Amino acid sequence: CATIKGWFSSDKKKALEPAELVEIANPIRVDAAWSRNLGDGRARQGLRQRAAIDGERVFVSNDEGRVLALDLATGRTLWDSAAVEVTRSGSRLSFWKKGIRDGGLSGGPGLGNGMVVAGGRNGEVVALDADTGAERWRTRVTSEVLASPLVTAGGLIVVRSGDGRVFGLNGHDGSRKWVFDRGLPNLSVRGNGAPIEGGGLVYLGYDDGSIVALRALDGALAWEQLIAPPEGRNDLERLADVDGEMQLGLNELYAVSYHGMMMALASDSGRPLWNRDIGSYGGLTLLSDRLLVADPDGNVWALDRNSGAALWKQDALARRWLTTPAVQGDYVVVGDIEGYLHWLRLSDGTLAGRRRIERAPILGTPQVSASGVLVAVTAEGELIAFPQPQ
Amino acid sequence: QNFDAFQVADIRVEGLQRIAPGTVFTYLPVERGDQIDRRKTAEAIRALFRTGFFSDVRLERQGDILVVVVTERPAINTITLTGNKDIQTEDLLNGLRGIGLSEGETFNPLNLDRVTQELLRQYNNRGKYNVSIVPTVSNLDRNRVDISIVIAEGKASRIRDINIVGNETFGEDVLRRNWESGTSNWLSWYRRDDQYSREKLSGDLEKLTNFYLDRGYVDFNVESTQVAISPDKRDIFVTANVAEGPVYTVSSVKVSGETILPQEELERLIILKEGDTFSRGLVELTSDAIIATLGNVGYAFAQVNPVPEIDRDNRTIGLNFFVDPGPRVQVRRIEFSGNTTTADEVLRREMRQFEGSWFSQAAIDRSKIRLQRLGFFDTVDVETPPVPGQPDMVDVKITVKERNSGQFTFGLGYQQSYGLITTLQLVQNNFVGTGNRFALSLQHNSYSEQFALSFTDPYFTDDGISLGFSIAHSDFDYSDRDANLANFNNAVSSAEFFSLIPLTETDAISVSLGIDRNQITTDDFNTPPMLIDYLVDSLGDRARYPQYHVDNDGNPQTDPSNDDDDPSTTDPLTLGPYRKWNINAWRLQLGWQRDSRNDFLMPTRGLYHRIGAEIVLPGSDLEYYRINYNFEHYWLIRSWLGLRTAAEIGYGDSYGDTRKQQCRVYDELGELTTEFENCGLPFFRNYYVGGPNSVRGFEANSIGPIYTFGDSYQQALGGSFKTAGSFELYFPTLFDNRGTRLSAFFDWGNVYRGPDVWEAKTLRLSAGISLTWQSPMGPIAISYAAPLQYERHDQIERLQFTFGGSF
Amino acid sequence: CGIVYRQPVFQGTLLDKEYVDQLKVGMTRQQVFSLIGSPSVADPFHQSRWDYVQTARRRTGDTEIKNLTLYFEGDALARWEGEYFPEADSELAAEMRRFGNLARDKDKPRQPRPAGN
Amino acid sequence: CATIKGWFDRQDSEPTETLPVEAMYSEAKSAMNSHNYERSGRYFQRLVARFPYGPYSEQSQLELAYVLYKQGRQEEATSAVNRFIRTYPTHRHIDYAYYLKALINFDRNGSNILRLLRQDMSSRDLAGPTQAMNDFADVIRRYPNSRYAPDARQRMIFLRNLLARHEFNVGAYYLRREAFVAAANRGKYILQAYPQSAHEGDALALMERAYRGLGEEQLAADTRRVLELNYPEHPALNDAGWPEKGFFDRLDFLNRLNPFD
Repeated sequence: CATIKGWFSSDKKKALEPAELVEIANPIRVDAAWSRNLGDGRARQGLRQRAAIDGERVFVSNDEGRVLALDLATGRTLWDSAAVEVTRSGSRLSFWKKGIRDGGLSGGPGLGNGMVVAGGRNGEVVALDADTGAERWRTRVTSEVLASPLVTAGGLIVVRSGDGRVFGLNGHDGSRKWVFDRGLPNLSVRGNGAPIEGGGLVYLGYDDGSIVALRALDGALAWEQLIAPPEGRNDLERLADVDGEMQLGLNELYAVSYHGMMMALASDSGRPLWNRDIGSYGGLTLLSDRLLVADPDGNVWALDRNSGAALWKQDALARRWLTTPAVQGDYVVVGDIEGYLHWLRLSDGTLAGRRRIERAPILGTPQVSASGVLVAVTAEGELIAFPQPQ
Repeated sequence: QNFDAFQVADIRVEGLQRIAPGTVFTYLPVERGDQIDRRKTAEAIRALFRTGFFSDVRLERQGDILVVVVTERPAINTITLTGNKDIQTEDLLNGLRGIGLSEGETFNPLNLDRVTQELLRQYNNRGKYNVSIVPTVSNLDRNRVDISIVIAEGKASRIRDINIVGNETFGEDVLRRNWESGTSNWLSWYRRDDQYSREKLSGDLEKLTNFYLDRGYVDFNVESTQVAISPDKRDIFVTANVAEGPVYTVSSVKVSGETILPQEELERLIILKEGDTFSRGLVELTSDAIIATLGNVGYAFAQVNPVPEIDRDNRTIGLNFFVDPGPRVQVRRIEFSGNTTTADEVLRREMRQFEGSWFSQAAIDRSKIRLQRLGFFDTVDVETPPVPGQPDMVDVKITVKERNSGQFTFGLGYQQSYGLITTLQLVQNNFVGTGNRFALSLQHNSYSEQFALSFTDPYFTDDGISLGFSIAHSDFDYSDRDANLANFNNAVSSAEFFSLIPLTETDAISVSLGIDRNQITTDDFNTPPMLIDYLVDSLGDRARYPQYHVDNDGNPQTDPSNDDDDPSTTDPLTLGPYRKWNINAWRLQLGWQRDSRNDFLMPTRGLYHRIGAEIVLPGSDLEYYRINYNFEHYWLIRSWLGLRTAAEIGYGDSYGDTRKQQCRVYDELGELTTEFENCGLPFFRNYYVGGPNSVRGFEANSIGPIYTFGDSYQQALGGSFKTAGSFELYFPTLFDNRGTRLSAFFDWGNVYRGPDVWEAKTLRLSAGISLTWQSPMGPIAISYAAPLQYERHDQIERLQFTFGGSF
Repeated sequence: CGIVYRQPVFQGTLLDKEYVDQLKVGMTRQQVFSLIGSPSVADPFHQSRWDYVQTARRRTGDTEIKNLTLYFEGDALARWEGEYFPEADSELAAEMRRFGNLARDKDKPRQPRPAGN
Repeated sequence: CATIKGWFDRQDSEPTETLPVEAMYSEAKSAMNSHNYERSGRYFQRLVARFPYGPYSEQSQLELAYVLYKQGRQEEATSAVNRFIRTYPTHRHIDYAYYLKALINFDRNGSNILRLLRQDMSSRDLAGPTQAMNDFADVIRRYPNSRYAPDARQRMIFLRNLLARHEFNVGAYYLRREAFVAAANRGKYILQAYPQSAHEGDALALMERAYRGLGEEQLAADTRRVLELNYPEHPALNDAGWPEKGFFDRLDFLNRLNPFD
């Protein structure tokens, strides 16, 4: 009689539903300062859209291929300039096919040296002046740019393209300085890790579960370390992407792979320091004494930075597909698949407050400005800012 | 196990349950009296394992007796599959049987692992990536096992986004127009195009490469593709990075190698000229054309290799078609298979290629079309394998899949206009496999009884002259309201010989000679006066028939006024309203037709013209003629969209004495005008239009001049000039079986008293959709049409269907 | 009468003058085969004789027959006699084109050429 | 909810699941003898599955193949008999198994209406007869003195004649169409592929007519001499019209239609 029970969502189905939200004792008051709409967002392309904050300015991209600079306090548009064009076409005859959109901007823009660098879905890389939005230069790489480009202190622009290549571009005119190429498995998790920089090296997480360190000067391979060896019988079981944000400490590098392995490595040689069997499709957040991560089952972990030992674990948000945690004041903030933002106390991980932005998933990591204002973007393109809760 | 060599005196087998000792001995490579050593024992063990019956085999020595100790593998009692929704249980069981796992077979645990891989592969092909398959084996007594496989199919991962990077000149929608993989849309539940499969994607990328190569991008290359899946394994994202490269134009074109035919004859076949943009599709078409031309004169293995000379600087490409004809080949034998009902000669007489003759690709292609046009087969496949040991000989092997090429409908049919039809109908185009057409039909409906018997031998002579005869009798009582026809009764009996004489492969002339006898009964009160006047004018008057029924004094009923209740007196009879005319006619039909349609039931390409004259010979009671012209043209606009245009024009008039006769003239609305005119086409041979097989959306035969009697009851008179036709868009590939066809149509047509009164605005127009299905019981057609241009008094009938075929 | 369609009937192979002229006495059967192909009629009761028979029946008129007979002693060609239809590939190609060719079925691979020629 | 499941398939209460092996076998056997092949097939099938070894199961697998053959289910019958041969190669009735395998192919498309109307089966699909020919040859080769060998030889003779008649019919057709090379080669094929068949005379006559048609008087004369030597009374020798059939003979398929004469 499995059939009859099957009609009313058998328990097997309930196992996949996000956990119900439980009442919070005395929730902290959290209300939004302002919110903006950025077009119909990136849900269809499965991209983790997020804002970039520099001081009192927030830089975002909308679905028309334009980059906008907004004032952090009020959300007013400082400037708005076109980066890439988007062709929306669907032949009239084949009415049953939705219009096909070609082009447009992908992940969040990269900031640095007074420049805003945006990556496009047709491989475009566009540099705009951070103050005026005027275009400085534009170039093209061999495949779509999913992760936000890195603007290094030395003026180098590092762009990770979708076909596994990494381009080192000259900051002034976008000319190509070096290219690093590496193979990809034939099935990987959507999205690429954004490159980060430290001590003359550029670190990148790859889809086959390894970390690559390149010399910023000439793109030569400094070292390479496998975090989680992909094993399993078919492509699905062998997914081991390192797609989330990596964090750089004094001379250690922290990274996490989808395949259930988190590792701290020596940033100069890649020698593994410690590892934990916690995986994540998102990334890590580093604080002075702890690391924060959200695993695919929806548990939020706080781990001791030096040993990886678990300080606390919050599992009330199980199966809600959480974003990478962000830190606002002494709270940890995560977004989930039903459009809720959750505030947890940094000290013990207990639920402090929650607000729902809209009925659309939050994929991109919420960004927190120096002044403590948190900016989050939903997959349907709703941008919202929350000042520091008291 | 490890003993040194010894002479085997006897062999004993231990541990057998199901398997007989004899079986072990047949497979055991050791006999009594053999010398056995280490190598032989290993070989023996391997041999016994290969049988698949045993899970363990050991050889031991007792004195000089070789003891074979085996443990049998259990037999499978039942296999149960649960949780499979997407793939039917039978298909899964067939798959398992394919790898040696079915009830009654011996169970080998190794197979179990192969089973999970096999099922996983089947599900991955359908895009179901996160399926879980758990086989469990439970042991039973008597060394048997039950296998139950629990499947949790999970949700199929759908393609959410496809991104082509690097396409500067063409938009993504143009590039992805006829891809098989697509992003989910409202039709995906049916077309499953959003289900990811690696084969489909590689096929689509090949289409992309062909698209660019056909437009001159010689250097086009798909550099890399990435497939990514969302963390919850539900959505798939595909990215293809391409480099278009420059457009190349053709710099020079020539043919070289052993061309057999004169050089310029082959060069005329080259489609690309200097200066054109390069197109691989056209190069391939040119190669095919040259190969076909050589293949038509014996070179079955001709090969054409287009050697490109690429000049990258000024982006031009020279094409040199190198011809290598191979040997001149002759056909040794032609063999048919699959014809379980159809006789060999019925297939062989359609062949244009003969045994013992030089090979001709055109003759074989023509034969394939002719076999398809018989209408006896669903598919006709032609193979020309080389004869082993004879490099210059091939056989022609033709495999056909027969379809029931006739109808045997017994019982009830229903045609809207004819009401309930009780029918005994046996139509066999391939009667008992002899290729002859035999048709017998007894039909009764609300206003007609019909009997018809016809027999045709399409190959009365070897060259294809067909001969046939038909006899028929039908009795139409048009007084019935449904028929919408003028109210009179017509009993027709006819006999006819007909023949079709081919002039070329597609043209033929048809000749037929027959006699028919019409017996028309009119009712003075109901039959439209113009019909009665016509008969009277052209054939002379007829007396009215006495009416017989008994009155109260036992005598035949007299006029109530003079019925005197006295049985001894005979009272004068009253005359009923009915009068009867007999018309005999010798009918000669001559026709010319050209038919190049490529299929009998569902043509997709080809032309059909037929012009025919039907002349009633002088000396018959009424002398008249009718000339008809039918036209049909099929062509494929797209692989999935076909167009059929058809038209029919008919005109008839009388001649000789009948024409000299003067008949009264009535106007459109049936009012008598005073003048006289020659009597045109007899009304019972008038053309009618309207109904399911003519202009859809109108009741049968209801279009054209009418005669309204009293308040509402109107009768269609038909006309002597008919113009009708239709434009039909159909979708050949929408249904996978060939017998079903959905089409959107636009019908037009009307009948007139003569060509002089023809006007476009009085043509009836209608548009709608129709579904035809070749059921085993005969063709079924359902159509829904909305009339666009019609008169107020027209009888509209939007939904129409025919069942059991019209006879 | 002439107008009724009579299907063209051809028999035998088509011989090229260029190769037939290269026949030399003493050639082995294999050499003759590689020059002008296999004979259309090899009578089982006359092992020593190969007949390259050719017939052609067009729409009108009766069947034209031509026969080139080769005689062998053992395996060596002794003599040959008879005539054969002169080369008429262009006319034949034109005639055959009237039958019309079907487009090549895309997914059926083209005919592999057997070994040996 | 066990009851609901029970409604759909009365699997457990069915006798085939509970009877002992002897009762199952006798039930199946009696059903077979009373020509209720469907029921006996079901019993044999369950017997083989429930009691996979022992004397009954061997015999049942063979009977199952026979019952399936009688039901006209050719593929299943062939796979059942093949499984029997593979599992019990030394069974004492193994010769019957090979014989049954040949019988199945012999009647492959025999049971339809054509047989009733006595149409010439030699001009229909010959895949069944060709395969049956090889299977019967197998029976004779493996078990020359088996009980079934004589019948196998008879059927092979019938099949050889059937295949030869097919060749002859095609040859006669090509003769009528004046495709003389085709007719001659079909005749030669009969002599080479089906020696001593009933149509050897016809083959020679066919070749003689074909050579005459080709104007090869010498070949025609030699072939005629061979025909006279071997088949002096062959109709072709004196009837010039052979093998042509008169006008009314061409309609003979009509009189062959009435199955009663």
